[in-house]
Amino acid sequence: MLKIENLHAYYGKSHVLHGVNFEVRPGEIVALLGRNGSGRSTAAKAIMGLVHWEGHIDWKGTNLAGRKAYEIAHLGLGYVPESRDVFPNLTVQQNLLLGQKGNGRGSRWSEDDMYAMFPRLGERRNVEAGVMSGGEQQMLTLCRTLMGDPDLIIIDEPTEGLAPKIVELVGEYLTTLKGKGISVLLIEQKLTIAMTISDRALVMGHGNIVFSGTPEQLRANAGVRKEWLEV
Amino acid sequence: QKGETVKIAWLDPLSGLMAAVGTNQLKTWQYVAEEFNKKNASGVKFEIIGIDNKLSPQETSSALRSAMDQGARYVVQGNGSGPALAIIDALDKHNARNPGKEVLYLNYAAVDPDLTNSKCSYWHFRLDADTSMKMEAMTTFMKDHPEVKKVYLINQNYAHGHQVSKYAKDMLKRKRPDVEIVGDDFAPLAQVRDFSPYIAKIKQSGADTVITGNWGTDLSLLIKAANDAGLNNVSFYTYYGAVTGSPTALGAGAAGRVYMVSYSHANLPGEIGRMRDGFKKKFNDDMYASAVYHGFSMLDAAFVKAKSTDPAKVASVLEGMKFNSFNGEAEMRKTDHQMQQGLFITRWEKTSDKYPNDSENTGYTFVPVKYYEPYVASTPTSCQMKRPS
Amino acid sequence: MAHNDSGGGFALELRDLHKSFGKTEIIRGASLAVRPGERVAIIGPNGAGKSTLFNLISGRFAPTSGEVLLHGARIDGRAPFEINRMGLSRSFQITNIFPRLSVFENLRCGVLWSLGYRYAFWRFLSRLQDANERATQLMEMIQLSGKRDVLAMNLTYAEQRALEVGITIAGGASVILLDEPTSGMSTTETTRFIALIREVTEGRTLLTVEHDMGVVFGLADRIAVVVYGEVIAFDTPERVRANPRVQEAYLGSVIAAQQAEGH
Amino acid sequence: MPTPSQVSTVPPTAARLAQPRPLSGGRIAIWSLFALALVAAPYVFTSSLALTMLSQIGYLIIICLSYNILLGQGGMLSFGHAVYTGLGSFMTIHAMNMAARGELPIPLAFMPLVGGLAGAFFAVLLGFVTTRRAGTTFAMITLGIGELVAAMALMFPEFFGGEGGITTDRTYGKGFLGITFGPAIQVYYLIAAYCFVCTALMFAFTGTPLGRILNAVRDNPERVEFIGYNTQRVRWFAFTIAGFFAGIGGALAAINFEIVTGADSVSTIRSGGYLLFTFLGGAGFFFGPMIGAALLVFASVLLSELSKAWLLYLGLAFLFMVMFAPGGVASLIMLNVRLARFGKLRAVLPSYAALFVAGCVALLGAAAMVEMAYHLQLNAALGPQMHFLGMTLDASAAQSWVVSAVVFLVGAAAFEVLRRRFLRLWSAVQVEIEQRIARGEAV
Amino acid sequence: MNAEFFVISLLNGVSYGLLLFMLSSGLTLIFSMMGVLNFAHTSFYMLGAYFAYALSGAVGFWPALFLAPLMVGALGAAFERYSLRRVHKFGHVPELLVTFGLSYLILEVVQLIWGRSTVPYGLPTQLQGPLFTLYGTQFPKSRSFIMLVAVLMLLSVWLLLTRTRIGLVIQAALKHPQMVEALGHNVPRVFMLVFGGGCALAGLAGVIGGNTYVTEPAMAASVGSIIFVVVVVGGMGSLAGAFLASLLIGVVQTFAVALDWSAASALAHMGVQVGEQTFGWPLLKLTVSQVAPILPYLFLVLMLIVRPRGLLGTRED
Ligand SMILES: Nc1ncnc2c1ncn2[C@@H]1O[C@H](COP(=O)(O)OP(=O)(O)OP(=O)(O)O)[C@@H](O)[C@H]1O
Ligand SMILES: Nc1ncnc2c1ncn2[C@@H]1O[C@H](COP(=O)(O)OP(=O)(O)OP(=O)(O)O)[C@@H](O)[C@H]1O
Ligand SMILES: CC(C)C[C@H](N)C(=O)O
Ligand SMILES: [Mg+2]
Ligand SMILES: [Mg+2]
Repeated sequence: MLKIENLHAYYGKSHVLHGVNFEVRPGEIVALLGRNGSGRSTAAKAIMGLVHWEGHIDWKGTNLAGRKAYEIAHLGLGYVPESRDVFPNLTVQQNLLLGQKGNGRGSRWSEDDMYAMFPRLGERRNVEAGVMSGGEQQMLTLCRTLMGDPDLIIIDEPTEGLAPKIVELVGEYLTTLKGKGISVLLIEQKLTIAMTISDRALVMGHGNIVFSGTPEQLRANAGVRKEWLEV
Repeated sequence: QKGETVKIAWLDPLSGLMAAVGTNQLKTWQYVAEEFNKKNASGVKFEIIGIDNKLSPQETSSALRSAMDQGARYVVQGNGSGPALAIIDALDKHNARNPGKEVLYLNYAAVDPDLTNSKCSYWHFRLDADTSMKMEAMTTFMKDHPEVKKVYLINQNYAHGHQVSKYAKDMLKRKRPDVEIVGDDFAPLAQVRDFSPYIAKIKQSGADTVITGNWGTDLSLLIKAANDAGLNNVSFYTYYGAVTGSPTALGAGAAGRVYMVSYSHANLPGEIGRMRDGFKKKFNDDMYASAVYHGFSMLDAAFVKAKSTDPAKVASVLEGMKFNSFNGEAEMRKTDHQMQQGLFITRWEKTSDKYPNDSENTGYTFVPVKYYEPYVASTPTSCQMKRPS
Repeated sequence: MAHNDSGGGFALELRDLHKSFGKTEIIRGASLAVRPGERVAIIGPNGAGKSTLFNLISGRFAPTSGEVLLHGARIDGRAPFEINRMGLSRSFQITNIFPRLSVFENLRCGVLWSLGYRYAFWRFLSRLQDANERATQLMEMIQLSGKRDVLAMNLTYAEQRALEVGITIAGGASVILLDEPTSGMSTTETTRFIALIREVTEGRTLLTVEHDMGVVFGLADRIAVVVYGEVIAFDTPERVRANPRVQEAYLGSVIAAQQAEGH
Repeated sequence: MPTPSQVSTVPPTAARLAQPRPLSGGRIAIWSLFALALVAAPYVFTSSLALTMLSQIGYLIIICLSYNILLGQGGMLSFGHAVYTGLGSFMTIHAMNMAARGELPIPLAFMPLVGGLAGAFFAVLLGFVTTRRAGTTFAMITLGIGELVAAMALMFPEFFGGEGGITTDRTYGKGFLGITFGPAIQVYYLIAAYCFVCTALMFAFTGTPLGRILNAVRDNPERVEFIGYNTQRVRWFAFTIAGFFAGIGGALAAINFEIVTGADSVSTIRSGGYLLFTFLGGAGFFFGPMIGAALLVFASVLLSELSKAWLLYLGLAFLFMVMFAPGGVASLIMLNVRLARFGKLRAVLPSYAALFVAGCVALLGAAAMVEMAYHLQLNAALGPQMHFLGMTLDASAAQSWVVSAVVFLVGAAAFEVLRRRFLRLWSAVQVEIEQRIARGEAV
Repeated sequence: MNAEFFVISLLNGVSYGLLLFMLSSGLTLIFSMMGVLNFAHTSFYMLGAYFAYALSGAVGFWPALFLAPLMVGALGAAFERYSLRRVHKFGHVPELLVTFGLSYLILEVVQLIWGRSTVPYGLPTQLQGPLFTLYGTQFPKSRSFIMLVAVLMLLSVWLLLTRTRIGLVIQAALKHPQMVEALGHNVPRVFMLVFGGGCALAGLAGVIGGNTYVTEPAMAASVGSIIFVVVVVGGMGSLAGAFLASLLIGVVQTFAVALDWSAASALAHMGVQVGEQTFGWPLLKLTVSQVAPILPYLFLVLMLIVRPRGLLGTRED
């Protein structure tokens, strides 16, 4: 479904990704692991057209080269950034509305589904998102992206700042998404949930994919873990 | 002398609030200079250097310095007593500090009476009639018009407006003690967009006459608001009804109700009439700063009399000199350098065969209703002129 | 800052604190007493009110009712800068530094008030030996000496987090509040950073909010559990972990256990 | 609206204000050069207009620098700086008149301090209310106060002298060693002396604790509260200091012109001018506003005299400067200084020259058309013949328009081509520099 | 003050207030949504008047009423596209300064094309004359038309803000533009449309303000600051606030003109003798009516001090 070949990405003049190749298939959770600064977020941004890149990114047969972020979003890709980026002056509800495409009809998800998923959001739906707690903001961004009804959701470090219990919850929900046929590209750095829920794991180091395999294979491969994941 | 070029620096606004007025006046100076260059008694050639003083006294002093750098020894200015004072002040100092390089200042429109009273200067000559003289004529006119009973004063809240108000009150008290002043308002300069509250107030006061020194949009909008509210039984006595922009605003609605006092009017015949028509034809614009004509005719006469264009010599012959204005003989009064001339009261009316001059293509014009000889409008002066020894 | 241990000898004490935003009551009678020199971790579900508690203590918000005492003196309702001058300093969950100043300048700003330079405009910074030395020292502590003149906004995330803590401890406050200091850091970085925090807060009172159980159990002398605006438990790590209410409200099963063992 | 951190007057790369380090050789050289320039300027530019312009630049440097304490260092966008310069001028001129009447024994040389104290006084007073807020709210309060004071200037002729303003004679007193301050040159040196001292003081200010905390308040006022500082206080003190120097500048203006009028000294237009030109000079660098001051004088005195279309040129210059060099002239200079440090300046010089020539050609064509248009409108009385850079053009002839247009188009096209080429060269050079920095060859 | 005067003044006040709202609605739109202090707003207002003047000569007033705002809006959009957008990333001050530069430019171009004096842009016959007469004072049709248009503007902008997500998109994009794009919104286009729309509103105000009042190069500057007062007093980001503020300022200013009270007269009333010698006489003798036109600024300063978010605003900055 999403196929990336020989991806190079740049911030201004600095060359961050050096020929990345990987693939995400329908209904699959792929974990993209790696240390700080290894380039995972950059790969996500490249897919969404938010950084300058070269190479091939192919989404359901469409070449994404030269497309603007909003066009890519309309093609069915959803993105939850690591920086959360809630819109602080808007209420929770307005934040969710902004995630919607068009009037939201035909989407698999409604606002109420979101509140059902995280009741905390429902309770605070008329509160400005900027005053929400760190963890609540994390939930909000996930839901906001879901509202756009993506077929693939790229989610960057979703468990950061969440209470352990909620982390588990997020894991469960990602599995649910998968159940609904949505693919997930899960960028993580702590192995905990990534190892439990993903179908495949990729490890990134210095702008390259240095390992690709099942979680079990990764668990078994102490060398890769030591060298590229530091655990 | 013959064949000499006389450089005259014109220091007035070409940008800002008064840009339209300044532009018209610069054209007038340039145009009339051309006319005089065709034929004049002293045989000199006039050249106008136009410099934008942005209506600011400080900028005026810079402009003055640059004018002197360019070799101008005559400066003319007319908009605002602020810049006028700045020039007087600067010239007093410059001429005292640089003998042999004197510069002389002709004021063609700044009407603050102080300029020829408490602040009078040997190097300053005024061609316009000052506020008090005009008010003298206006109130004399009212003396003969008993229908003026209740007067409302509305003016801009700065020096000029305060003077108009003050002289109106003083002179009416003297000439028409029976007239009641039913209002005395000051609105800030060029800030008011909507004059209808003032109109409501005028109506409320029962006034039959309004006296205003307003100019520019402050006048246009005042009259417009009066027209809109249907205030048609009140006459407006103005100073600046003919200045760029105002005739357009007056339009048909104000016909017969707006009076203006001035040393000239739009339908004067003779030499000035010829130039005015030529100006109109050339620029499709009204030439209302007729004092410009005085500037040239006075200088020309003085050059002949002094046999020189040197400002120091010219200044001494100008004192008390009599010369031809477009309206008979005029005198530059020696005591205060205020030109003594007759004044007209005119009224806004439809053009006619007799008064055909169409103001700003409105189909209306100011027609003369009364003329006052110089002595009528002459006011005394408190000037203690300091002459160079 | 001199310790002033009157009033029960607590460094920081909260007495029945309440805070409402509009109609919603977020903090509902929180009480807590922290002894000088103690390291306390505050844990609790997202939105429980941990950051809000910090905001109330540090003067960002005034409590609706209740008291906050710093070394026995009432500080509730005071302005942040007054509280800071009394010896309490905090960091922020979302990085809050001076982006257009260099690392060194960031730290130097942090030390100025406590060294008594206040609003001085008649002395040169470059001649303030003590301030410069402290800033240099801090820079070494947080391991940013190599980036002395780099503008803060050009630092990596982890470096910014370190700087955030650096600024917080710069003024030499005796009570330090850190809000999720390790968020966004990798495991190794976290470990190193916790060691750092231990070192720089030696001898001071520390309150820190954390979700990473590894950090919590590695750092804290005692743990306070905040749920729905109340402190439901305040005890040693072992006993808190064993507390079923805490497990139910916060820890969940697997992950916390894993994390706690991971270190 | 500008939240304080968003009042970013400079692109990030240019953000660092110069910081005083102990006097180094280079620093001494720069300050000596500045002093020398101040002393020598009147010998180089000798006309009387040049002298007034130099004097104006002198005190405007003080004013623009003082404005930059607010804008560049404190992130405070003020629309009312003229209030403090103007009131400084008025207090000074009243003081001078009192001194002339023998009521106040202050020699002229110290009058600027009177203005400074007045400026500081009003800044303390009005600053108390304005500086309680930051960002847009601050900007709007200053706008409101600016408008109020400007309106008042016409309402209280007793103090402001109404339309005509207040005049004075600076040559009161006996004079000292033949210095009467009558001749403009003596006034110039008075201004130059103050300019030097004030510049030095304001530069020193950037290196003091208050100065640094002010930067911190600009960047992140909230955090400042948590390191022990009262941000309102910080802003207020800085505002007062800025007011003091503004007052000195205003006083020197009063001495220079010997006249002050309310209508323009305290007007919001004047305040806007300080803002525009401080920015244009470069608010991100200490010396930026000094360039701005010079530009302000060139634009308002010289440009307005050279061309009737000066406002058009000014508007265009603003638009393009802000769009293409938002760090102001100073940032352009610093970029090239950086090149020079890495020995790369020579590599780009030919491109500069080519760009300059092409730019001039385009400008020539454009300016000819603009000037003809203005001539037709404003100088119609003089006939269609006009002088333009020593040429005589017939503004009514199609031919001169066509020729100008062609000149313009050729210039513009060449410029565009060269610009593209230049950009490539530029980025190559920058990459190289970055690499060298990365390799630790920091200079 | 009798009933007649009161009613007339109230009417004047309301209609002036609506004029202010008409002038500032576009600014509110741009200012509250994009955070751009558009100093050229009144220049677009002026352009509207001049365009309408030129067009009504060719096609008549009513078509011009639609065409002129469209043209102004297109110019505004172009300006956003080619200039403002470049500058956006540098922050608010540079944004403000380009609009400053633009205002110079527009003024000069207008003067070049149409000259420096008033142009005879008159009312169409349908709008001439009074609509009704009240206590002998006529109320002109032109002013009623302004009132109508102002209310329509309020309505349409309100619909735009509440019935579409444009407002949300822009506010969100001010904080995190890339995120909004990643959610599928074409942010640059929305910015362009909003800026163009705001300018078109200014243009529309110009079309009808120009012939009701005067069309001259100074018309932009003369309303320049007052509309900022309206937007700020109303509360940034609040359309209803701007509306309320306009009416309030209109009415207050109108009634203030009627009051010839001064501190001096009040003191005299209380039996305190004051005269030219009293300290502070220049201040004491000022009447309320003399300070009426600067009241809005006083209002602005006081408002920002006691309630910086403005009348109905929700945010402080
Ligand atoms: N905006 C930027 N400008 C320049 N370089 C950047 C930028 N963002 C990231 N980088 C650099 O790109 C490299 C990869 O960063 P990226 O954010 O993709 O890493 P990551 O694997 O997501 O790590 P993290 O755990 O920090 O999120 C790093 O070296 C980083 O310093
Ligand atoms: N200014 C405010 N106005 C309204 N509600 C607020 C405000 N500040 C905080 N809240 C609410 O108070 C609750 C507690 O927030 P707080 O930030 O203290 O949580 P937290 O315990 O720090 O959570 P996390 O671990 O996710 O950071 C949240 O639901 C938040 O939405
Ligand atoms: C116009 C304002 C409502 C925008 C906001 N205060 C900001 O600039 O962040
Ligand atoms: Mg990342
Ligand atoms: Mg929190």
